[in-house]
Amino acid sequence: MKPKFAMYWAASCGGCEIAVLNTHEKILDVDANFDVVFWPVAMDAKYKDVEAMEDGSILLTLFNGSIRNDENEHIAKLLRQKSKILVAFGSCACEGCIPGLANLSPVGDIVHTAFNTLTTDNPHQIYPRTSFDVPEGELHIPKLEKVLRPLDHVVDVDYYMPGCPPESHQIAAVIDLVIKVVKGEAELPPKGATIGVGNSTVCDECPRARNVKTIREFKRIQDIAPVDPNLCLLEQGIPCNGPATCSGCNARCPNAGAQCIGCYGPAQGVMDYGARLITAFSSVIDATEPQEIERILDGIPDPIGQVYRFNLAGSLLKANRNAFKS
Amino acid sequence: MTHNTFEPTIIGFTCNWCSYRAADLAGTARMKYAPNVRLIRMMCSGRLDPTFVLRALSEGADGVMITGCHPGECHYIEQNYKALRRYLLLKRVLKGMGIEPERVKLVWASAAEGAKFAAETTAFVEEIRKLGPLSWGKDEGGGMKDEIKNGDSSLTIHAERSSFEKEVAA
Amino acid sequence: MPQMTDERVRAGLNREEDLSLLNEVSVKTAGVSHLEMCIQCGTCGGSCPAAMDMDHTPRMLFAMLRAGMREEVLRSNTPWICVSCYHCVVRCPQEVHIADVMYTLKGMAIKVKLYSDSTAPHFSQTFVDMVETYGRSFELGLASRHYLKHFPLRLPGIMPMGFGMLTKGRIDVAPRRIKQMKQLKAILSRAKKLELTS
Amino acid sequence: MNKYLLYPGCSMDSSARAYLESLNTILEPLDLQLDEIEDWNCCGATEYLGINLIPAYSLIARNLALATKQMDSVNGTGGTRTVITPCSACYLNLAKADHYMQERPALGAKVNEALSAGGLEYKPGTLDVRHLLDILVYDIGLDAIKRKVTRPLNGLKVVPYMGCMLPRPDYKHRWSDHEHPTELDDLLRALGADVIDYPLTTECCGGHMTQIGPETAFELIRRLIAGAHERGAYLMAAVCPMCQLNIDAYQLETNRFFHTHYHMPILFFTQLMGLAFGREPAELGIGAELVSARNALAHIGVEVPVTQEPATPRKKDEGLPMPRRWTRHEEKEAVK
Amino acid sequence: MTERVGVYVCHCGSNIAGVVDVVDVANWAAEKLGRRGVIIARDYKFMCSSLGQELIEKDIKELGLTRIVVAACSPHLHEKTFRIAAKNAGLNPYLVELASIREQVSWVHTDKAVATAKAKAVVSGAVSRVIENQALEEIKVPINPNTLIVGGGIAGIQAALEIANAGFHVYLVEREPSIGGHMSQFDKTFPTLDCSACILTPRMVEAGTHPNITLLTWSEVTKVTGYVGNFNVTIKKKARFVNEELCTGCGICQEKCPKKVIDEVYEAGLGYRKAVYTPFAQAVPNFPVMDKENCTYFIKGTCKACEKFCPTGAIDFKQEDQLINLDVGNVILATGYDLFDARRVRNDGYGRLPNVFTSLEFERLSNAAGPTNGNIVLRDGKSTPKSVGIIHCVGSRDRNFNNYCSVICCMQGLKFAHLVHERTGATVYNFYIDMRTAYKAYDEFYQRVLEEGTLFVRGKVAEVTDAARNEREKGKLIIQVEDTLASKQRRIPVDMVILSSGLQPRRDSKDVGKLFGISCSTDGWFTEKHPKLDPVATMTEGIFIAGCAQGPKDIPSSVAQGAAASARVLDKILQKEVALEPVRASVDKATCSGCRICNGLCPFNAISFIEDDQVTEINPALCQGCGTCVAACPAGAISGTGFSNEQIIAQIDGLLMKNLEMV
Repeated sequence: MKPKFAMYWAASCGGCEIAVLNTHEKILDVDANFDVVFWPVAMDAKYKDVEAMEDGSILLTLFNGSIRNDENEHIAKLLRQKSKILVAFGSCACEGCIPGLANLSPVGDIVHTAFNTLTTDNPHQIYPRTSFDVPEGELHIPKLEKVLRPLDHVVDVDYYMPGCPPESHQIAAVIDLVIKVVKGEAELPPKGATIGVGNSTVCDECPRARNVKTIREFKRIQDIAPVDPNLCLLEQGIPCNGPATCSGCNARCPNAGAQCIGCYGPAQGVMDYGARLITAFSSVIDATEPQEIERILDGIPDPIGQVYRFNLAGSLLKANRNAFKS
Repeated sequence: MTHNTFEPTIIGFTCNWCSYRAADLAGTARMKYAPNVRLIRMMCSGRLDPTFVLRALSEGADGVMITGCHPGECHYIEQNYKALRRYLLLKRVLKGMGIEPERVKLVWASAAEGAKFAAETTAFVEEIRKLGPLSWGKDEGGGMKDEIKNGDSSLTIHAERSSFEKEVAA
Repeated sequence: MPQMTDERVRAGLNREEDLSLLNEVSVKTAGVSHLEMCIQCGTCGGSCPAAMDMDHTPRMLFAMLRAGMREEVLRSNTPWICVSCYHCVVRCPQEVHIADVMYTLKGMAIKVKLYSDSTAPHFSQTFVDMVETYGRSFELGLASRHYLKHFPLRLPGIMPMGFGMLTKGRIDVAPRRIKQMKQLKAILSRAKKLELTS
Repeated sequence: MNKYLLYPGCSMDSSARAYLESLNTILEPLDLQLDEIEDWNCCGATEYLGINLIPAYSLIARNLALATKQMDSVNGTGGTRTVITPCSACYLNLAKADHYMQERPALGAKVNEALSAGGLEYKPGTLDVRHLLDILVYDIGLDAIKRKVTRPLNGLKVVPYMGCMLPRPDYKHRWSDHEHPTELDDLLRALGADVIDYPLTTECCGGHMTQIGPETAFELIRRLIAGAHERGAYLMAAVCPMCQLNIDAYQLETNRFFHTHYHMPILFFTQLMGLAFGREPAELGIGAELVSARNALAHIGVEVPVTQEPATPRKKDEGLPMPRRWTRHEEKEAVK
Repeated sequence: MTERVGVYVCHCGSNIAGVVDVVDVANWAAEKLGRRGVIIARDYKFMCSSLGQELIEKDIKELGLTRIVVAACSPHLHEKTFRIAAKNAGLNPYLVELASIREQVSWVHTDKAVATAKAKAVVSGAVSRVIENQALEEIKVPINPNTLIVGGGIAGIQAALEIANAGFHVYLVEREPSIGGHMSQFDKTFPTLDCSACILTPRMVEAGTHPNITLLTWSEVTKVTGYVGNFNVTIKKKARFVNEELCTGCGICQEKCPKKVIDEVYEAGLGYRKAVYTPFAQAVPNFPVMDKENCTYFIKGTCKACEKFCPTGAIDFKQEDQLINLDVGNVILATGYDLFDARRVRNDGYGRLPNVFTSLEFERLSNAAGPTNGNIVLRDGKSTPKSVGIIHCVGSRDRNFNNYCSVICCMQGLKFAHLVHERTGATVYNFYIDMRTAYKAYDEFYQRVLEEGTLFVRGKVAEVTDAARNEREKGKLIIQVEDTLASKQRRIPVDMVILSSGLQPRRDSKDVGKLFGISCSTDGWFTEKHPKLDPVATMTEGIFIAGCAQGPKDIPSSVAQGAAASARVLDKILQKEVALEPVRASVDKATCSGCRICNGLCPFNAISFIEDDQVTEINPALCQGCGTCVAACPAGAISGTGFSNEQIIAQIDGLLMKNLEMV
């Protein structure tokens, strides 16, 4: 009997699912080697089917998306119970990703923004409720939690596979590895490891030339013309997150002329991604007077978005304090 | 002193060459200061990784004091400037996190400035006391995996009243 | 710091054998007095332009303060002779705020009515009365009240001066008042209450 | 236009009217605008402080609180954030209240509590309290003043008399020195006057002692007048109404007390400025002084070129050199 | 492996136990920190005593402890002691942590409950940290036997001679044209009244001719790199415009030079020198220097009188500054003091009143080789004073100037009183705050001066003025003072006033400190390693201090300190190698991305970039262990021994008592 495979989509954009499909013919290997038992985006299955499974009966679960509501949490716990290997798949599951930036606001503000701003036509001021009586009975929608959490804040996670989304060639490599493990040809990495990544940071794979850096001014990339295509972007004053971001993507963005924005998260063993960028950017500032340093720092207009775009929910401080207090 | 008086817990990072010695000097001279700061010795303020500050704040510290040699007097020539730069960017990030940037303070104190160290410590404790606890709020919703520590009540520190306070009360 | 009860402070006559008198003066002085730092070097007594008329040099007065000689200190004419020239203040090697301490001692002496010559306290009080009534000083009123009471014999001597001042338009015959006397009175009355509680 | 807030002080309306009149004549040539603080009250002189602490400081602070209302909100630095006082005693009291309210926040809090009874508040450090002389020398500048001189005071032998409360305690380090400041010397020299080195320039005029301990005061006045007389001065220049009053109005009594016959007029420095700027004595309140300055001023206008003699005449090569004079830079460095 | 931690709480007599409940702390550690690995916690009266150390050694052996926490005083005091104890018991010394509960707890807090609670937190932090400690080995480096001494005053000369006599080479660098320092300006020395030149000159000559001493006068150190045993210094040898090889020191150039200038340095501004000059007759070396700023040739392009008359052709107008590079193992800084500038005390009238003199001016005035040939006269150059006032504590013990006591002024004032009395018969007054004559034979000298009839007035002088109030004061300097023993203000007219000016740090002492990597006190004196037990060493290994650079002192103390510093240097040289703390940063090449963020951060040039591998490398011998690069690495590829991320994070958690098992 083939080992069982599951994939789930919690709070996320769905790009991770596309990335899996984007492995092209490799997807056939999945089908060939696994019995897909639960994958809502690809096949029909009911939660109760999963609930009925034996504990630990699923060999591999790729869980993408973070935990935003009680349904996400329920399924995360359920899949943990039923799976041997649970992989936090993609940046959302690993560290909250873009949805995690919602942690800068109290949940009430988020709902208010969604249902009552200029871009929303809501003349009757209708807000969603968690339960609603209809003739057929009581309907439920999931309840939003105060803050968004990465998967490992809710359940024990075996492996982390970052990326927004994970690169297809990395997914393929991981699938290959698991197949080999199943066949007894390879061994699994130690529990808790980040998989599908390189062992350094983006600069390692970036072809741009690098020198000793002294920054007198930070600028947005669109404000620099022309951008030197062969020189380290940070040296040109563009706050590129590459130095602190885990390698594995083949420096896709710097190769394409854009700065790294950090979707692969911190390098292995790093406790807080944002702290690494704070120290990286401030280390190369060439000034000693507080006023001058402040002036240079003004070139990074949104420090939080800059250093925690993908990692806020997974950072040491996890969220804006007001979000917790709400 | 009433039991509900908030006593801040503060982590202080000190430089082996200046501020840690200033703290030693304050001790040798028996200067009294607020007991809320717990010190960590590093070789230089340049060693200060912002992670340490974030860790302290996330693990229950209400404030963080970073101390180093005066500008131009660093034992390692100029590393305190690096601490200064990190500190300034870190404060911007903290502000975005809804944390009062004043909870993190950079103080220059030379090895000779025991009195300054004591005074700055007491002053900082007062500032943090005014700001109140760095409360993340109880997370009833689903709870975070790491329970936010609320302090061992048996270890709650009752600060001595500062001389300034006495003066005001006088 | 030893606790001082209000009663003892107000009674003002207690002889203390410790530093409580020194501390009391310190606390009542506007800035940070540094009185406890005095090293008895005599810079103040040496600098004072009016030292010859003082019954104690400022230095000696500080020694007496430290000795807790409350009555002798408050009875001393030294604070009243002080002309507030601040020579001693800027020269003092220990940064004692000598002139401000003198103001404090005057205030303390007035409260317990300990002074050998009432001229100066009365002058101060008369001046303050004028200010509290009009919001401005009123030289003619002040001088006439003051001279009649304390220097009636000096009056003939200063008549030519007073006459000169009047004819040259340098003395107002009527007081000038500020507009918001009510406001000033409210402030001063609140301030006086605060003074008592401090 | 240099715009400042003005705290004139009580004397300016009475005994020192000449000071105010002469001040008004120099405003326009120096492009100065002074906005009087509305409804200011007496600063308490040296009297109130000796009676009650909190009321005395509240009395002073009311003026500061009123002044903040007239601050120019656009021009937040310098300019109208600055209160100037022509009287040294007022200057010290205002500066002192600002200083101590900061140094001792407990005092500041109580004073503000008192002020709140009148609906007022003063945040220490908001204003910059300065003396008129300070503004003229450091903001307007001696060069600008020199340019306005049409009748140089050549030949007028004058001693600059600063008094005590102006250069001391000098909370904000505004003056070149506590003991022998040179600002007034420099200014009078800019007017063309023959300025006499006067070591007593910051000695006390006796202050309120003329009222309460005249014998003490007479001695202090005598020292000043005798010192000026011995150095050959025709007159003294004052920067404070109290100094002027004591030396002028009590000179007669002092003479009687010591059986001396000094005749040493004392004018406000603004009166001398007005003269140098070409104004007539009558516009400047000259004549209001009790010790007449007529003879002293007779020297003005008489063309007597004066060559300045070296301060300490020494025969060459015979004596030992004096210590090198400090350069301004060295002096600043040393004090740092 | 689970670590086995031992916690030792010291009473330090009552120093700690008086404020902290040490028994409670030990019990608490044993109970609450058990799950973190604490298997034994003890309290003991004096942990640093041999019995205390044996206690630890015994536990290591018998209980198999793998980590030690000693809760006692500051690590700066006894870290070494307990590391050695651990080593003796076979445990790597770096597996020991000190928790400072004396300097940081018992001495600075008063409430026992509060202090005990804080002590527990500090112990908790240390326990968490020590578990993350790693066994480290000291780094051994060889010591270069050459020594650099900066400053050729009496302290520097003494140190140089001691080391040179022991057979090692010394480079003695002096900023002025000659060695000798302030002592060469003095006439007599207290309390014995030896002639200063008589005792100093032989030492100067010995230093000048010693085969093991290289004199570098008219020179300054401009750059210092390296570390103990291996310093590299750059010295700027300023152009003398005199060829030292050819010059015989005959002095004809000085004689012929037409330009006379006031000598601000050696003659304290009281006498003259030429534009080409040796500062004094016995100068060592005896070559003149040319003062470019005042030399007529350099100003106008003509003159060259010196060149014309020089019999050996030694004048060289084309000479340029020279940079000399030296390798040395140790450095002694003996840079001395500056005299307090008495012009700052305006009320004493110096600079305004001609007959007010400073102490250094008076030294020159009374010196037989000085501008007046030893005649004590007024500024007019001829009148002998009939009365002289000597003012003590000028600029010292005064918060407006220098807070500290300058040590030498009392004795100096007494010496002046004696000299004035002896040579002029004038009436002498001494104005003092306190008489401080505490040293061998010093108070006896005070007695002698009393006997001679010198008048003493206890009071700090308020003012020296020429504004006479009466006939008696006319034409005199009047010293206004409160005679505090008589409680009366006095005005004492005198002819001459001598200001016993204090000593202050060299104007550039902070820069020099920075150059050599040592710190200065707030006053500006170089900071010694320990004020009592290590007064000549500094916090920087291999840099020693001697003489007034460390603080005001008289000649005997300066000489003693010079000798002491040299003994410390010889000790280092004889050890041949030195062990460095193994606090170093290193790069994990596998995880280094070569981003080069860290490359510009190291002031010691320990960080280099390997182009071929595109990774960064750290040279452990150059690394000073500050940890800045560790904190900066965005990839987390740099780690630092002794202060690792793991150690510090663990300590933070421990201090905050995170994860503490509550019962």
